[in-house]
Amino acid sequence: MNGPLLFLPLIPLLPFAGFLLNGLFGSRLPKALVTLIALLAPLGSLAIVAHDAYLFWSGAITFPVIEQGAPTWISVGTLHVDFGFVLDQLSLTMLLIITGVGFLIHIYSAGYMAHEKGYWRYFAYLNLFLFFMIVLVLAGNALLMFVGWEGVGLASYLLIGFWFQKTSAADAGKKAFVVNRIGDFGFLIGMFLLLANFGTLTFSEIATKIGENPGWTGGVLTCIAICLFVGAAGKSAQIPLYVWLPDAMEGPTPVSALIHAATMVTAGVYMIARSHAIFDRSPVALSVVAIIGAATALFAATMGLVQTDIKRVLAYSTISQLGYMFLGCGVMAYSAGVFHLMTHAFFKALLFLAAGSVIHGIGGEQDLRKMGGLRKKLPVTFWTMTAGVFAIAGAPFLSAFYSKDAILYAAFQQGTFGRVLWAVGLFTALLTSFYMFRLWYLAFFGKQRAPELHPHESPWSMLGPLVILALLSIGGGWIGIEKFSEWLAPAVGTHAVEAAGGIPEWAFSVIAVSMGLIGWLVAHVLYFAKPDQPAKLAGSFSVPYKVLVNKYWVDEIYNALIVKPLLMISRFLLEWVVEFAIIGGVVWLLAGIALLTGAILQKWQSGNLRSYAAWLAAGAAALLLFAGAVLLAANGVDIKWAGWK
Amino acid sequence: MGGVEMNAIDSYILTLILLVPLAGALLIALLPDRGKLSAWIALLTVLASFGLTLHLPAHFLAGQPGFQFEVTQPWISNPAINYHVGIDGLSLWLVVLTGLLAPVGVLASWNVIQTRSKVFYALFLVQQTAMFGVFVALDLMLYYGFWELSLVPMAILIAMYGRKEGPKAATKFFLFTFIPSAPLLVAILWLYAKTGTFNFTELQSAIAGGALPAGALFWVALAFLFAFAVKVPIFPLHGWLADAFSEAPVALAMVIAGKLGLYSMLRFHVALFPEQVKCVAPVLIALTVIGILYGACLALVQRDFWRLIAFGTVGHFSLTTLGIYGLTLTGRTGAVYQTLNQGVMEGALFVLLGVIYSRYESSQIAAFGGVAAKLPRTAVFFVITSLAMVGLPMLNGFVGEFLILSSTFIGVSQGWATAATVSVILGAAYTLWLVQRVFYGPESALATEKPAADLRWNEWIVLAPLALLMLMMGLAPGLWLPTIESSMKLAPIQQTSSSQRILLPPLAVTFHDSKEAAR
Amino acid sequence: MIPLSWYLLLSATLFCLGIVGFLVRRNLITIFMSIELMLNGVNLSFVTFAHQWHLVKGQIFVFFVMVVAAAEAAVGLAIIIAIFRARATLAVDRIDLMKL
Amino acid sequence: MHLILFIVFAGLCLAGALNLLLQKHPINSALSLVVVMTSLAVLYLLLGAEFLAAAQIIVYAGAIMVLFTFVIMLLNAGREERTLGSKAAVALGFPAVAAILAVIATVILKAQDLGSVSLSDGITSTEELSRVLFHELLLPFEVTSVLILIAILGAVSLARKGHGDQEAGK
Repeated sequence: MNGPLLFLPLIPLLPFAGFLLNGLFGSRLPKALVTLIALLAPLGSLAIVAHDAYLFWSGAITFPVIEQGAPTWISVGTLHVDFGFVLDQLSLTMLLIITGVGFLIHIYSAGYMAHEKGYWRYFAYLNLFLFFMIVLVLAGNALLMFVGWEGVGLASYLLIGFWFQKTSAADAGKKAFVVNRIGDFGFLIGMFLLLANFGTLTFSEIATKIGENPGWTGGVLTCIAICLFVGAAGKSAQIPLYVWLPDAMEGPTPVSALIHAATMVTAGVYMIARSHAIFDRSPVALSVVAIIGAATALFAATMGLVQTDIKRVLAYSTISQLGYMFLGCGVMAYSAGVFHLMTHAFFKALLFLAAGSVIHGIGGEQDLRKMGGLRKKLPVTFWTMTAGVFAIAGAPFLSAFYSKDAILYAAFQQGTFGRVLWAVGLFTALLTSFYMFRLWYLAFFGKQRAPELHPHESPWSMLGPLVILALLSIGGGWIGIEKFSEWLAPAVGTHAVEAAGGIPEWAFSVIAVSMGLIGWLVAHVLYFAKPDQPAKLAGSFSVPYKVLVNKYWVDEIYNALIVKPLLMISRFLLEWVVEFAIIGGVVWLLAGIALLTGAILQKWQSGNLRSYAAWLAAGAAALLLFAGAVLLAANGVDIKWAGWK
Repeated sequence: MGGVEMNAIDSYILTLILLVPLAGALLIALLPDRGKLSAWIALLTVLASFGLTLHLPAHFLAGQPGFQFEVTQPWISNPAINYHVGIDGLSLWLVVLTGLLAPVGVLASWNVIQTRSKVFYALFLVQQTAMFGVFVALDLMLYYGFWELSLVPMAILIAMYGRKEGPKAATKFFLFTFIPSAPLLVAILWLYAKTGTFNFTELQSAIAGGALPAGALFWVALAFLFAFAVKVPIFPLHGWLADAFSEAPVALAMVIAGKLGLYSMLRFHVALFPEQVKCVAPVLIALTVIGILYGACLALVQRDFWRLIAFGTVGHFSLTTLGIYGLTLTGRTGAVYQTLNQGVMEGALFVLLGVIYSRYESSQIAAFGGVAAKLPRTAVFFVITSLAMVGLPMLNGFVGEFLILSSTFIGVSQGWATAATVSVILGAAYTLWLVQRVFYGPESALATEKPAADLRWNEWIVLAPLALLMLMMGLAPGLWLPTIESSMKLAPIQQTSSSQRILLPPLAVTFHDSKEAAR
Repeated sequence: MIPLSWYLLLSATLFCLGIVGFLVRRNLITIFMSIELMLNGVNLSFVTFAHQWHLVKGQIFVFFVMVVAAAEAAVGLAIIIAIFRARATLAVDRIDLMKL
Repeated sequence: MHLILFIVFAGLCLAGALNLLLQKHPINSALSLVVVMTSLAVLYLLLGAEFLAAAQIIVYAGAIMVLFTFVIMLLNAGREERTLGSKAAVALGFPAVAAILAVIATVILKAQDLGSVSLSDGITSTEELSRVLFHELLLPFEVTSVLILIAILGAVSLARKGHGDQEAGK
C-alpha cells in the first residue's frame, strides 16, 4: 500500500515504549514524568487512529488495508506466519474504542492511583495492556491475534494482582490467568484445525478459501467455530468460564473499567466478528453461541440482583451484557453485536469509573449497604452515574436503547428459536434495569447508613473523563443501527433481515422500554418508597435468595468437581502410587536384590573351618563325579587303560 | 566437505572448543586454591570457549548438506576408532547453547561455592569438555567416550555439593544413567562388528542399505533409545531427576537434563535407524503424552520447589520428545528449537532458584510468601522466566510449543495432540501457583526475619541477557529456524504421508483432499 | 598273583577314610592326621601305577609328596601350637576368627 | 605267599585307618597312623619299591609321626569335646564319601587291562631310581629343598615363644 502512510505498527509500539520506559526506569522517575509517559502513549495511538480514520472518511484510503511484506515471525515447512496487521472498519472501530476509552481511563487513574506505592508499576502494566489489546485487534492472522490474546490475559493477571500483598488479589489474578488459559486451549485447538484444513492462519486467506467453496457447511467448520468460541468464552467470561470475572474486581477500579468492562472482555466478540466467515457456514455453532449468550445474560443478571459489593454488581452486569453481544453474534447480527459492544464500552466504563469515584470519595468502602444519601455530597459523580444507569437500563434515545433493541430485533427474526431468545433477552432487560436502579437508589438516595464515612467529591482529573463518558453513553447510540451496520458491512458482511412478520419495529422498542420502566418501578418501590421491604422479601423467598447470594455455588462446584479431584489424583494416585510405589519401588527392588545376594554369600565366609572343609570336599566330589560321568559317557563303559598312557 | 573456501581456523575450531575448557581445568588443578582465583580462571576459560563457539554460526553455511568444520584423524588403529568431529544445523546451536550456559553456571555459583572451589571449577570445566564432545563427536566410540565422561564430574559434584543427601542422589543419578549405557556399548560394538566402522555417515548408509539383519537391528535401536531415554528423561525413567535437581549445585542442574539426551535421540536414534524408529514411534508418542500430563500433575502437588521444577522439566522435555517422535519435519524442527529454548529457560530458572535458596536456605514452598517485597528484581525475572516456561507468545517457549503441538495435531494424531495441549493449562496452573506462593501474598515468617539482598552483580549480568534472549527467540525465531530446518530436511525421514493422519470423524469432509492438492 | 586293582581299592578306601576323618573329627590334630592318611592313600596309588607301567617317575613323585607332607606337617603343627597357646583349645568350631 | 602278605598288611592298614577315626584321644589315633604307615611300607615292598619303603618308614613313620606325637604330648589337649553340628556332618558326610568310594571302585573294577603283581617281579634298584631323580628331575628336587627351608623358617617363627603369648596377652 504505497498510499499515505498509516503508521500501523506505530499504534501498538507507542504503548510498548511507554511500558518499557515506565517498567525499567519508572521507580526512579518523578511521579509527574511517569504520568506524562503513561498518558502520551494512548494519546499518540489515538492520534494515529484518528488520522487513519480521517484518511478513510476523506476517501484517501480504502479498507481493508492489508499490510504486505510484514516481517515473518515463524516459517517452518508449510507453516508461514508473519506480523501482518490488517485495518478495516471492524478493527478501526475497536481501535477507536480502545484508544479513546483507554486514554480517558489513563487520565482517570492518574488521579485515582495518585497515592499508591507502585504507581509506576501500575502505569507500566496499563500501557502493556494497551499494547497487547491493539496487537490483538490489528492482527491479520490467528497466531498474532493469539499473541495479543494471551498478552491481555497476562496484563489482566498483573493488574488484578497489583496489590500482591493481599492473598485474595494474588489468588484472583492466578484464577483469571488459568481460566483464560482454558479458553486459550480451545483457541489453540481451533488454530490447529485451521492449519490442518486450510494450511494457513491468515483470516483473509481463510475467508477467500471459504468463499471459493460454497459447498462447505458444518462438519469441520462447526468444529473450528466451536473451538474458537471456547476461546472467546474463556476471554469474555461466558457461562462455563465466567467465574474469574467477579473475582477480578480485586484489582484497582480503573483496571476493572478498562479491562473487565470496555476492552479485554470484548475480545471474544471481536474474534467471532473477525472470523465470521467460519461462523456463517456452521449454523450449529451459531445457535450454540446464541444459546450460551442468552443463558449467560439471564444467569448473570439473576446473580447481579442480590450482590452487595458495588463492583460485583457491575461485574455481573458486564457478564450479562456480554451475553447480549454473543446473542447478537449468534443470530448473525454481528454489526448489532459490535454496536452493543461500543455502547457498552462507553456506559460500562462510565459506571465503573463512577463507582470508583464513589469508593474513592468514601475512603475505599465498596459495600452498598454502608452507602446511601451520597447524592448531595458527590453531585458530579451522581449525575454522571445517573446517565450511565439510565443508558444501561435502556432508557429511550440513550445508547443501550438502540444497540440492545437491534440485537433483540435481530433475534426475533430467527424463527421460533429466535423468539425464545428474544423473550429471554427481554426478561433480562427487565432484570438489568432493576439491579441498576437498585444500585442507584442504595448508593445515592435515602439517608447515609454509615455515619463514620465523610464522603468528598473526587478531583476534576477523575470527574473530567466521567463527564466525557456520560456524553458518549448518551450520544453513543444516535448513529443508529442502520448506519452502523452499513459502516461495518464490508468487514462483517451483511445479513438479510427478513420482515418481522407484520409487527412494526417501533413496537419492539416500546416493549423494551416498558420492560425498563417496570424494572425501575419495582426498584423504586423496594428501595426508595419502603426501604425495609427487601429484608422482608428476602425472608419470605429465603431459598432462592440464598441460592442467588451464593452465586449458585458455582465456584464451590468447580472446586469440588475439578480442582480438588485433580489435586487428590495427582497427590495420591500419581505421587504416592506411581512415583513412590512403582518407580521408586523398582529402584528399591534393584538395590534390594544386590543386598540380598550379598547377605547370602556372606554366609559362606562364616569362619567355621569345618564348613570350609565340607565345601572343599563337596567341590572335589562334584568334580570327580563330573569327570567320571564324562569319562563314562565318552568311551562307553569299558575303560581301556591303553587310552590313558 | 565441499570445496568451499574455508579460512584457516575452520579446520581446527572444533578441536579448539574441546580443548580450551580442558586446558582451563588443568590450569585450575595446578594452581593453589586461594580465594576467587580458580573462579576467575574458570570464568575466563568459559568466556573464551563461548567466544569460540560464536565463531561457528558466523561461518556456518546454511543448507549445505553433510557436516561442516569436519576433522577426521585416525586415533586407534584396531578397532578403527578415529577422532572424527563435525557439526551440522542440529548440533551447531546446541554447541553455542552449551557455550552460553557455561558462563551462566560459573557466575551463578560465584558466591555460592565457597569451599573447595578449585575442585568444583576443575570438574565443571571437564564437564564442559564432555558436553562439547558429545555434540561434535561423529565417531560412535568417541561419542560414547564423551557420553560416559559427561556423567563422572556431574556425579562427583552432586555428591560433594549435595544440600541434604548428596551422595545418595549422586549414586542414584550415576547408576540410572550408567546401567543403560552398558547395552549401548554392546550395541555400538555389534554395529562395529557388522559394518567394520564407527563413522556415523558410513553407519547410516550401511543401515539404510539394509545390509544388517532387521531383527537384531531392532534390539540395537532399542538399546540406543533406552540409554538416551534415561538421560532426557522420559516418563517411566525419570526416577533420578527429582533427587538430582534437589541436590545438584545450580551450575550443573541447568545442564543435567534434556540437551544431551534429546540431541542423541535425534542424531543417533532417529537419523541412524529410520525403519526401527517408525515402529517404536507410536509407543513413544503415548509415553511422552503421558509424561507431559504426569509431570504437570505431579508438579502441582510438590512441596519442594526443586522437585516441582524437576517434574515440570519432565513434562516440558516429554513435549520436546513428542516433537521428535512425531516424525514430521515441523515437529522435529520445533523439538530442536524447544531444546534451545529449554536450555535458556532452565538456565535462567536455576539461577533464580539458586538466588532464592542462597538467601533463604530453604526450598520448602510453604515457608515462603511475599518475597517480592524483599527481592523485587528477582520477582520480575522469575515472572518473565516462568511465563516463558508456560509458553506465553512473544517469549521463546511458545514458538517451540506451537510448532510441536501443531505438527503433532496435523501429522500424527489429533487425540494425542489435544491431550498434550491440555498441558498448556496445567503448566500455567503450577507455574503461577508457585510464583504466587513464593512471591506474592502476605510476608511469611521466613521472608521477614531473613535479611535478603536483591540480585548481586554476578546474577544481574547473567539474568538480563537471558531474559533479552528469551524475548529475541520468541519474536525472531527466523534467526535460528532456517539452519535447523535445513539440517532436519536432509534427515532421511520424509514428511509422513497424509494417509497416515487420523482425523476426527466430522473432519472427513470431501474438500479435505482438494486442500492437499492446493497446499 | 594279586591284581593291581586290589591295591587301588585299598588306596581309594584309605583316601575316603581320610576324607571322613577330615570332615567328621573336631580336633585339629586329628584332622591333620587324616590329611596325612589321604596323602598316604595317594602315595599307594602312585606306587601301584609306577609298577603297572614300570616307570620310576611314579615312585619319585611319591618322594615329592613326602617332602610336601613333611613341610606341611612342620608348619601345620607350629600353627596348632600357636593356636593352642592363644585359645587353649583345639576344637575346630571355636577357632573361627581370622585373628588369634 | 604274596596273597597272604597282602591280606595281612592291607588289613592292618585298614584297621589302623579306622582306629584313627574312632579313637577319642588324639594320641591313640597318632599311634594307629604309625601302624598304617608301616603296613604301607611293606606294601610298597610288595610292589617292588624297596627304597621307597625304607623312606616311608624313616620319613613318614619315623619323623612326621614322631613330630605329631611330640606335639600331642606337648599340648596335652585331652579328649575331643562334642560340639554342635557334628550330627549334621556325620549324616551328610558318610553317604557322600560312600558315594565317592563307590564311583571310584566301579571305575577301578571296570578297568580291563589292569596288570597284576607277583613276588617274582623285579625290584627297582635305588641306582635306577637315583639316575632318574638326579638327571631328569633335578630341578624339582632342588625346588623341594627350598620348600623345606621355607617350611622350617615358618615353623620356627610361628612356634616362637613370644609370638603366641603376645597375641593372647593383648
